[in-house]
Amino acid sequence: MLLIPCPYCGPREEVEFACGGEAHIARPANSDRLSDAQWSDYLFMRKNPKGVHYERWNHARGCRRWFNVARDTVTHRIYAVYKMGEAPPSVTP
Amino acid sequence: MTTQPYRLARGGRIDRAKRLRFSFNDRAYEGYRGDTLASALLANGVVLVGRGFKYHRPRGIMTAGSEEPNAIVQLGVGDRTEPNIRATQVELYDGLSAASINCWPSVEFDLGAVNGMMSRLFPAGFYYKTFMWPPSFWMKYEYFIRRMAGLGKAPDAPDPDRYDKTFAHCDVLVVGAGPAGLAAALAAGRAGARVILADEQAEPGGSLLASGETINGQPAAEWIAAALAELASMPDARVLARTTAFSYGDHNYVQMVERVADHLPPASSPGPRQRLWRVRAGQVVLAAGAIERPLVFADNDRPGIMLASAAATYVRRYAAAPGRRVLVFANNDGAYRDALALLDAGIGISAIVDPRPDPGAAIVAEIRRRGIEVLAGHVVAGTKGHGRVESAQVMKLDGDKVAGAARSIGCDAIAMSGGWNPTVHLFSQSGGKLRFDAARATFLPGAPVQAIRVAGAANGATSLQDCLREGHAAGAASAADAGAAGKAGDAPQAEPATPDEPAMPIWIVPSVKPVGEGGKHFIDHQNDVTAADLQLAVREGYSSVEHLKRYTTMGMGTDQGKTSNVNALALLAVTLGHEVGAVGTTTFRPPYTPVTVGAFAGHDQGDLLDPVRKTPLHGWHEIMGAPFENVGQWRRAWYYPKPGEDMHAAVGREAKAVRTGVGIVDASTLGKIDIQGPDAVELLNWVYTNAWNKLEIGRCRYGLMLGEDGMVMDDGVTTRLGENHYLMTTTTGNAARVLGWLENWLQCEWPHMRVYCTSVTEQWATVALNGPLARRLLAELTTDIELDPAKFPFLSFREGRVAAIPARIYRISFTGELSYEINVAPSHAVALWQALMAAGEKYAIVPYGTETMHVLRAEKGYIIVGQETDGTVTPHDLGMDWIVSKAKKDFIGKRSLARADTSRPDRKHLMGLLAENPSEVLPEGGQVVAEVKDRPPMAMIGHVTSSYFSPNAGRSIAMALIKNGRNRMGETVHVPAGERVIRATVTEPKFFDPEGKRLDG
Amino acid sequence: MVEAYLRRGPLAHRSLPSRIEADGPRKSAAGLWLAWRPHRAQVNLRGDASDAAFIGAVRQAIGIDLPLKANTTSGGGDVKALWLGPDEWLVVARDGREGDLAAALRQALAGMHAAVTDNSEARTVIAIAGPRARELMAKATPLDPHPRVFGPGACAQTVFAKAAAIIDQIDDAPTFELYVLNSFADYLWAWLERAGEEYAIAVVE
Amino acid sequence: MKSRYSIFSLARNALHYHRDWDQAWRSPEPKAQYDVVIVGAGGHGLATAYYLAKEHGITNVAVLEKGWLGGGNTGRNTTVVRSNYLWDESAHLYEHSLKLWEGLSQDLNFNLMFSQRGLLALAHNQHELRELSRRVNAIRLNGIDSELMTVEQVKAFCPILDCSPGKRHPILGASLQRRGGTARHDAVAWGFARAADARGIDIIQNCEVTGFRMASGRVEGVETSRGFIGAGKVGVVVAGHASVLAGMAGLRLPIESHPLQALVTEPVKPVLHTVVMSSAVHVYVSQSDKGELVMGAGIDGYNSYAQRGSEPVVENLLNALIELFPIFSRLKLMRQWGGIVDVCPDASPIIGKTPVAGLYFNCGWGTGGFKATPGSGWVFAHTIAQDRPHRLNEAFTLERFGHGYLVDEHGAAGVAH
Repeated sequence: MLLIPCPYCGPREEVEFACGGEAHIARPANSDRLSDAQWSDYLFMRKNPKGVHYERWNHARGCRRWFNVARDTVTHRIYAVYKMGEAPPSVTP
Repeated sequence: MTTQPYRLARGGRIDRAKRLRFSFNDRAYEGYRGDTLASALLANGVVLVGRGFKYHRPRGIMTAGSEEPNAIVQLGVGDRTEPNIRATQVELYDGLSAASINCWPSVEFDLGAVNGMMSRLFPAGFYYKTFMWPPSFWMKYEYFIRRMAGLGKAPDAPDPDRYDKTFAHCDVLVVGAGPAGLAAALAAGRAGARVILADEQAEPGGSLLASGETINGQPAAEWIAAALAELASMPDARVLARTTAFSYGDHNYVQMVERVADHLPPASSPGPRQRLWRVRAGQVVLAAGAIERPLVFADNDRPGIMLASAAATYVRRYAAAPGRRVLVFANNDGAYRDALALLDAGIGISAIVDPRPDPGAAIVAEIRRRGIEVLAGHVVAGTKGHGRVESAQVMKLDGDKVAGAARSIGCDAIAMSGGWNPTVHLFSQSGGKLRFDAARATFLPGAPVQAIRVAGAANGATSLQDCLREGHAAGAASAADAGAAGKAGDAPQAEPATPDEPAMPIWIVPSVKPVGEGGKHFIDHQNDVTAADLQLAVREGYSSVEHLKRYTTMGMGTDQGKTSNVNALALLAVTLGHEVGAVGTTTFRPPYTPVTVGAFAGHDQGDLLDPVRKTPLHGWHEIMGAPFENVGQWRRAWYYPKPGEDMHAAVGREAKAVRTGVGIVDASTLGKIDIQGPDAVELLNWVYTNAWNKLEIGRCRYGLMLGEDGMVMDDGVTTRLGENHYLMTTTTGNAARVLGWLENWLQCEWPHMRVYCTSVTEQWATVALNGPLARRLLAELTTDIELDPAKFPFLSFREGRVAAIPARIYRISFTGELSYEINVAPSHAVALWQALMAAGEKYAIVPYGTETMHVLRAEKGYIIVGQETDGTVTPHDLGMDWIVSKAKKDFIGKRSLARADTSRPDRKHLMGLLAENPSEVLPEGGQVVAEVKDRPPMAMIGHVTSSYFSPNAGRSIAMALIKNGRNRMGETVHVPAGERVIRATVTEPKFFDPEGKRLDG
Repeated sequence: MVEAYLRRGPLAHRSLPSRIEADGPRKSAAGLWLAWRPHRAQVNLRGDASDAAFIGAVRQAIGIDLPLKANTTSGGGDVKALWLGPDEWLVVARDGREGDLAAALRQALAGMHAAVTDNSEARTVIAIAGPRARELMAKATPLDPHPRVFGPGACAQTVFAKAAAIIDQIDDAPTFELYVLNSFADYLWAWLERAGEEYAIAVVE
Repeated sequence: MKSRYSIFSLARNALHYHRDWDQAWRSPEPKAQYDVVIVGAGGHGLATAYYLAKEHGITNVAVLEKGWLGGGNTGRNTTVVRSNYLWDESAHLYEHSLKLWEGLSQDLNFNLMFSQRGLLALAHNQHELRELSRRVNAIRLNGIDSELMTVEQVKAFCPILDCSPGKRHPILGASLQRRGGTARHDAVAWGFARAADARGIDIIQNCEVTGFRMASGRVEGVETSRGFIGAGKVGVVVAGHASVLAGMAGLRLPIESHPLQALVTEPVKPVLHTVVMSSAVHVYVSQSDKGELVMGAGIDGYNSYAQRGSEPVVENLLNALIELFPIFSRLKLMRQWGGIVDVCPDASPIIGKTPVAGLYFNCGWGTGGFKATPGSGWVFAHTIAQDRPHRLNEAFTLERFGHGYLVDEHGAAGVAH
């Protein structure tokens, strides 16, 4: 089980959280001018990296805040957590 | 009652004053407190305890610990029976009963042994090569194969015992309470760290429990006692015996199982039988010791053949003699010390066979001095014996062959040692890689990737002094890393020992005939995998470690190959001509030893498996004898049968009453979200398909919520309570999901919006009055609310008192009738309900449940999200374009509605279906076909989403999603139901009061 | 009038008063004390913690400073505030105070972007105390109840058995108060009795 | 030509102490150029190669494997085979696969221990009952066997299931596919490997693909840890790594990789004679021929390539097991592991062409890949050989995520995606 350092509450067990998948996917403005393919890129296409993954987590059973995590998808090591709106830190495994 | 012929006159940690009666294979025996089942059996001279898995050869006790591959028994009887228990780990208690498994009719005479005679037909993987003809016969072959396999039996009744689960947190978790573990725990504890020390055995001490050595000048046993006393005096040190750390997960999350009551007679203790410990450890010290390696020689599986350290353990710790004339076969000095232990206990040593040409350590000389013959440069090339080893064929070792004449040496036990394998399982699970150490001829932990240190024998240490030193250092360093500032004190001191001479790796001991053609060289004793099987697998190309393991099933038994894996890896390397270690290792998968399923469930079983959510009116529904329906975690009253009524009758009565008089329903489970802030309306405009700017204070509006994929996700009514204040309702099942959805967008996408959302689902109990008489009833109980439709119109809300209870009343309707949804404090819900029932008596008020609610809404063609929709349905499909704003530039899901497929005009549309025979109710989930064929396949054009008999329409009604449905209006379609086909007509999905005239009563 | 009606909390059907009477003599021998505190004023408050005006207005309205440190409480006399999130608090007081507390807050915060929501009826309070209280807590929640980590003045929202709870340690007896949603209360009470059985439970006032 | 396996060859070889068995497959050095290179020697990849040779006469084929063949999800799954899918597109694809299963041991001359002991899918509430009947009706009308069962029939069919009404999640009914069952997962990889090898296909293990060589929008071969290997066409079928390989080709996929955990108990004598799944309490379980209960549940919630999941998933799985089978409480968990499943938004696979000419992807099988092994290989071989999808897989394109014609099989997946 992961131990996830909530930027507000500190380290808490994974069972308190919900994973929201890839982070930093901005909802396109003027979606009406996008092609079906461009729209599906936002809707469905994901980086799904083997290595450092910038992802969103929600402290659902705790403070209910969403935040970002930089986590290695191979080792599950968590390199950084940072609040919504903050820029992703560059991490080197 | 036999005596204990092999019990030594003195010594051991058993309590001879506590005699315990037990039975094995229906024969009565006696042992002592402190015995394991294995030691008690040995003391009673019982060496034949089981049969091999495949060839059903006689098997005895091979080890004294959790690595035991052979002595697997069925423990206990009835609902408390347990299959596949290792006799070496079962603590004896009075009345214990156990039996051999995998043999019939008896362990002495086992018909399965016929397999042994035909063994040449059953090489590794034989079943992949046959049982294919005739094609249809596999299931028949399989039936017999399944019966042959399977070891023990499952209980045939539910488990009467309780299990417990707990989380635990510590700075330093020490796994293993041998010398290294105790030293580590002491060091960490003294430094002030929160320590948990866990050991799988009945008492801490590990190898020291069978050791004659001294520490800090004290005999080992006394030092253990002192160490435990000191740990007990620490406020934050916890020592757990009978506790196996079995899995090592991410971020130092270690699972352990404590056998709380397994050492006691069944049902003799009130507490749980086992406890699952889920430990989040800052640092871990792995001091799990090492497991001795068997030697792979011909017929190395006869009862009486055991590990040398096990023989010494039985003698020293349990005062049980493994035999009277023991032959020792070993490639290292340690086994000589074990031999000495046997000699000191008065047990005869018939010889020591050592493949090393010239073992010269002091211990060897001492053995010789005691008059024991040491056959250097020799090996055991085979064994003989029936039900127990009777002699060993000893031959001279000449390179990788044996030479000269075989000398038969009589013995009733063989103590073997091929060296040691550090117990690195948890280290490997933690992600650490293993490295092969040629000097020690074994795998050692490499660089750790988590906060773990390995100490003592688990780290390859051989001397007691090294174990103590490494343990102390690891404990001290772990405490420091965990932030404990105190002093760790000095490392315990053992008396200095002269270092051992190197062992001589010998991975397969030659015999006269080539491997596989004479006796059997067993590697995995439990799965009956031999050296010949491994060589065959390699010949056939299954030469990667995992292929080898899977093809031969090597290491896949209940012992998970603790005694066999390294021998197999080495033999694989040798066979391929590689360096040992070059072929890698198989992965060590959790659990370290098997763990009872019940322990994982803990208290979360039966009625506590999942929370049952109850409304404030639950008790009232129960009293009325209403059956309940599971809706998510909620229990909702389904219908209220009168005496003699079935569901159909009750629902018919309830549904009629609502449309002719007044009905009352508990709608408290609806999700309710309080939304406040200047941008609340903007939020609503984004998450709903319709526009919200013009909603006046005090008015309500229905909304449809889409996923970003354009598919309907939820629906509900939202009310404007104040300038910047709204109350959103959601479907029962989606309450949490919708709040999460709003927060997701607010926090991640639109942080600029000034909106706060708070769940108030349980702040309000909801009681809905429905029916033409609803107003008259309500009027009797409220004085401060004008109920005149002109003053209190449909889709509006008022605050006031009902039966003197503060209430919010919403004029929204899920039935199409005049309806008031009365919201009050849950603690007042029963009072309100009873007041309404009392006052409603003269109007023949009828309580109704979810089934009637569904019928009534279906009569009106109202959808239920999750029933009419399934994640593939758009508002257009539902015929609800009217609620999709064309004006709004964007909202969640808008763009997806414009995709090529989503905007097709001929998608599946929600339609009504009327069966030709009005009394025939279409099956819900029935598939709709345009043209019937005499047999499948038939092209399906949709399915029935809802279907009921409508008491108010006086006929059956149904809703269905039908391909291009709106262009099939009036068409006849067919719904195959089992053997019959029901004809039905496509209509509008409205079956009662289509003009909606009844809303105002 | 409302008071004329009997108010029923979610555990009313368990007739705990008679349990309390029966368990009385065994209390000292019991390892765990469970208590039900049915009704309590609970006002959910949202606002900008970094806005001094907001903090000041709240102080003026309810007489205490909101806890700004995560997972801590403030106050504790008649009124107490529990940190629920960086912009969310639960203001609690004895049953009946919800009306005036909410009103005072709304008035003080008028014109500010803040939200005051009376949620007093949504949750009920179960108290766990006694020598084995921490062991029971450890069974139910992944939080570390050790005094070095959690103590009086600490609060947290977390998983509790298979439900959720707001935990407030009110003294170092220790006594833990659990705020649980009414609909889960019956399940949680049953769970606590089952999991705590091995320590011997006494139901107390 | 290899010697055939049979009881006679077994007896014959026994006389010579099994010294003369030939290799199940060769370990050849890679050639410089192949007509087709298949990336990934799991069941799907090996099946693709086998059917390329058998159905399309294309034998100048290499199957490249990073590790050991069958070492991915093929060797890590819970071996369930069934075709009870809701939508026509999936039903036809999985049923085609099931039909291939039914003759596969003989076709490959390798006993896959394909055991059609039936698959029971339980319903625990009114909603699930409705969905179950919808599914069963659809499956039957597609000409596939499926039955709706009352709780009494369930009890009779699987007596050790606790069907008592008072339970937290009472069993209200079930669907049964009698032709469903299990197969020996390793044998599937080995059988296809041996049969493909016999038809001249090179299986190259320990050969990791590190990139694609492309020119003017067409694939020319693959860079590997053993050098460049030229190929006219490249078929990628690497469950658990599809996104990684797609990235090398400059493609994006609608896939996220999650852990899927599985476990077995200690072996016991036969007690469970069918496969049982329940999506409400999240478990599917069968008993292997060795006697172990083999089970799995839903995926973990986060992306991972670690072949390892979180412990609570297993706890919940075992809670569910006891809820269904109270007599299993005293059995013991013996071994647990994880696989990496590539999950598509609609829980259906992607099998077809890519924007790169000559490059084909077969991926996104989520938790359901094993049962599809022969069918997947069969249609993928056709797609590669003909350079266009077969009717059976034309709906499973990458483009569907653009126009929105998804095949939403979340229900059929049986476990939470």
